Amino acid sequence: MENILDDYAHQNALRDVDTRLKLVLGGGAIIVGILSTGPVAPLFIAVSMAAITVFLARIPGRFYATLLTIPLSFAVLSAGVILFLQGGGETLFALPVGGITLTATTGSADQAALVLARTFGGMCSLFFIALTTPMVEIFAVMRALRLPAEFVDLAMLIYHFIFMLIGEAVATHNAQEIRHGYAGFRNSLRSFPMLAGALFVRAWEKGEDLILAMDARCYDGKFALDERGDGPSPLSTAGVAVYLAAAGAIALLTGGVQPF
Amino acid sequence: MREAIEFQDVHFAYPNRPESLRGIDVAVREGSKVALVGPNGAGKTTLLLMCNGMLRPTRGAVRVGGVPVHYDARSLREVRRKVGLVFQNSDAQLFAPTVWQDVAFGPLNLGMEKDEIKEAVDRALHQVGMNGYERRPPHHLSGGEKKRVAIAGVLAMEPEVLVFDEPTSALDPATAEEVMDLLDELNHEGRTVLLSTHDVELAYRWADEVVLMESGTVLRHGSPETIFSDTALLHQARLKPPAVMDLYRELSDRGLFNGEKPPRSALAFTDLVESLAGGRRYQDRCGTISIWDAA
Amino acid sequence: MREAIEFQDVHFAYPNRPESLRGIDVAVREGSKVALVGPNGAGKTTLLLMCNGMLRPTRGAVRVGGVPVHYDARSLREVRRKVGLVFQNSDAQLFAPTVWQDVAFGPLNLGMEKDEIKEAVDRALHQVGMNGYERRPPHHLSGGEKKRVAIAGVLAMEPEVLVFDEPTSALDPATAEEVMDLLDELNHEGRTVLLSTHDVELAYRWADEVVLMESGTVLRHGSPETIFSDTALLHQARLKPPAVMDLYRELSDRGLFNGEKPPRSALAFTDLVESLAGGRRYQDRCGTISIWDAA
Amino acid sequence: MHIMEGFLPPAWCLFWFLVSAPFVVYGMYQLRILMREKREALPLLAVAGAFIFVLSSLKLPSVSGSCSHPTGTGLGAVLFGPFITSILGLIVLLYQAVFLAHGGLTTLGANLFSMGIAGPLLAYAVYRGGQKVGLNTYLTVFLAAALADLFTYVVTAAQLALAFPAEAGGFVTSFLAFAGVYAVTQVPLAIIEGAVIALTFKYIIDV
Repeated sequence: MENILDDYAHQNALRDVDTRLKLVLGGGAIIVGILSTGPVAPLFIAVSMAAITVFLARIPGRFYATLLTIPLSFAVLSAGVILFLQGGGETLFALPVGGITLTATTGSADQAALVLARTFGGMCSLFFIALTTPMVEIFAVMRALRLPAEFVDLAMLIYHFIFMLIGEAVATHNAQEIRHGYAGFRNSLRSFPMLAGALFVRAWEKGEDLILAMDARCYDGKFALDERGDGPSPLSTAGVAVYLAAAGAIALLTGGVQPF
Repeated sequence: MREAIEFQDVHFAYPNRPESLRGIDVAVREGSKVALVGPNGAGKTTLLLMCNGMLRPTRGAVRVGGVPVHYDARSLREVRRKVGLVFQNSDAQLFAPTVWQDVAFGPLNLGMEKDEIKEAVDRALHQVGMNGYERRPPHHLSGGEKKRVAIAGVLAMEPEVLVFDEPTSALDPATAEEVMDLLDELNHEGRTVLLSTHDVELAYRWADEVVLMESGTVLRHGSPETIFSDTALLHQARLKPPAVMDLYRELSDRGLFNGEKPPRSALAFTDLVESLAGGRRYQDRCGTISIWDAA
Repeated sequence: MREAIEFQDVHFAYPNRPESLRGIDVAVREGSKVALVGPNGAGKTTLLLMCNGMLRPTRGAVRVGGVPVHYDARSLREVRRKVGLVFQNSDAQLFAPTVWQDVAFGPLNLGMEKDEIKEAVDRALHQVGMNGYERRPPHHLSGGEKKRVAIAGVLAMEPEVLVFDEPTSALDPATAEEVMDLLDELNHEGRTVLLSTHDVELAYRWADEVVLMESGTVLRHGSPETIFSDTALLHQARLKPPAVMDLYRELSDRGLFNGEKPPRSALAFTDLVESLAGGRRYQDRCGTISIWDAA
Repeated sequence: MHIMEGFLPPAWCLFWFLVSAPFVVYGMYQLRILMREKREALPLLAVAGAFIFVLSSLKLPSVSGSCSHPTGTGLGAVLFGPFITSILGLIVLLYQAVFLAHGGLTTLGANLFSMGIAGPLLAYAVYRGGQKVGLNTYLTVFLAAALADLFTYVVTAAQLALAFPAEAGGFVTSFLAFAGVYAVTQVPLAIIEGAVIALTFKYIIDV
């Protein structure tokens, strides 16, 4: 089972910083990154967001590095396609593959570099939100943003069940594994549907249990939200404003920079 | 004294199954500590689910505070507010993202005001000793902590009667003891406490009254001493007597005790054995003295 | 005698967590019955998951049958065939639509022939006394029956070592006793049995050797008598001594016993108390006799 | 196949949000009605959502990398209808982004369209169609799952191609290039997933 980033978010050093402020910082950085027309600003965002997450929020560096490999394969493959599809400028190199020749030009290289930079800037900003802001804090913000109550309630219940079902899935997966359920492809193909099916049946039972549990406490269509918090400190608000302004300025000033 | 909960000839069958309750007549006095004891499958959980109208008897009636339970939405709300039910599996009971939200669920749905809710939640968390955990998600808590939060969620609705299904199941001994101490405290504050268990040691130490169940019937309702000294009855319910009771009975059978009240704890038992041995020692000394006299 | 399982300075930490095992050195003799005893969170389950390579120590080594466990697919297959692991929660362990399919899961994955599989499943179901349940869906069975099927699923792979995580958790006393009897039988047939529990009564009655764990370390490894008579040590592990041991110690402290071996069962304890009372009576009689003599 | 955060140009992010919006809005409306009529639907919807999430975070046999699992939502479409399922898809995608770092926030609209709307709609259509012509149930489920998986991947490739059309040949060339690059992983994945879902379905029916 993969790491659930939310578990880290509950222990990070920025846990008690105001939720909205963290969302504005992460979300603002994402937007500045994709609006930037040059790769410098997204790269600046990637590096600074990674630094904030690792040094200020104290997320283990090695873990952060492994996280970055998740977008890597997608980004590199897709940027590779862009490199050979788009054009403009002079030809950088040509690669004969089979009957066709793949050509990379300065224009396409610039475009690929920009997309790569944006992806990393975006992912680092997303990691910042994911690793510093527990989902439970975001629910209150969702409600404050006037998202429909049914939607937020459903999201909260799904949150609860995800952790419950992950526990069940891991237990069943382990039980299968010790009986050689994942030794080889054929065994896996037999085991996985059993796992999924058993999990579905169990999930359904849990859902029915929950109906009982909610009724026992007089469920009347309402879910509580914990809306405490002192609001952001002026200093941190100013810090976020300065950071976003700086990132924006860099994006404007370096928008025309083309590395190739 | 008033009866907090009364079952009158209660029958129940899940659809397409044989009856799981076959005529239960039990009354739980207000302010008492009652343990439903029996093996798994005896119908304990089914009976508990009737205390607040979660299940409806197929025959017979349930009374809460002297009033028969009605099964319309409005009456059910009333009953569920009066009778708080804590399930065996805390994971099934804690469904909100944070401890605070979970405990606030009942009060909010009862239509309390924001300030009232805050107060009720704080008080409930304080009662179970879980202040400071408000913003934690339940899935990061230990088994004992989850149980406490589950209890707080019920306490926040200020019930008069508390019902627990196997409150110590899957807890280790120290944690189980803490939970039982908490139940004692809640009872001291005036609440009736009814629980189910198959742990005879726990029931023997803790309960004022024991209801022994087996295959959907009540075998006996009485004091822990009466019930747990009846080996044949316990055997019928596939249970063994508590350890001290077992030793007491063995020693009684061998004629070493007679007529003493069975001890309820290791300490009481020790006192009993000591008095037995001490008594002998005293006689012994008498004998010795008489020898000296005779010489 | 050979060691079935050996832990050598085993350390383990889940990612981003403090160490949950902090240097475990334990050897389990072939053919023995060993209980890992400790409170929840002591690291018992984590240690058990290392017995067949489900978890890999972050430091130190695990040996099975004298051979260090390697973590490539091939070696793991070998180890998992030798060491069968039964989890605490039977529900998560039984995933196939019928009992037969569940027990056949292991043999099928091992690539056995059809006839062999049938034989292995029949034998395993027979061993746990669940013949006749082949076509039932596991989630309709009782807790004790589920546990038996889970054990059969592991037995069908004919392991030399059986490892159980809290085998009696959530079972009622009579069912728990039956499961423990089954474990005894399996041990008599020559298999090493290692289990974890926080039930000191069970461990005291059942185990040849007890490993007392607390916060990821082994506090003591020895005979049940030695470990459960050390109240300070048990207190450190947040456990209480077994009832008979507790009574024995209380009485010893008051000077009523001296030097006798602590009793292991209620019966042995009764004998001890009777001999104590009887012994006094005997002396008493002596005194009386001397009086008569003197007269 | 999730499109990563930052990968799509801002105009296309906005475009896909707008395309998905009607489905979501109508889904919300249906959800509200459902909850007013049947309060106990909420817990069951919630377990279905969690199931989709957990299923997609378990790795399929022998294929590494993240997989799309639009068929989890396909199952939802059969149970709850395609519009409410789009709400489940939205929540699941949000959690995949912030819990697992799969996908992203600005690309949420695009990912929702391919995985939470297009895939399930096709799965739903194939399932209904298969039932109508009396096809074997497991074969129907296999086809629904595998085709929905393939369709999702085709839609994603189209989304990428629209955002980054080729200099020579425009959208078509670009589409073929993106589709080709990911075909290596996505086509076997679709077949395996179809088989897995069909077997899962058989399991559930058997129990």
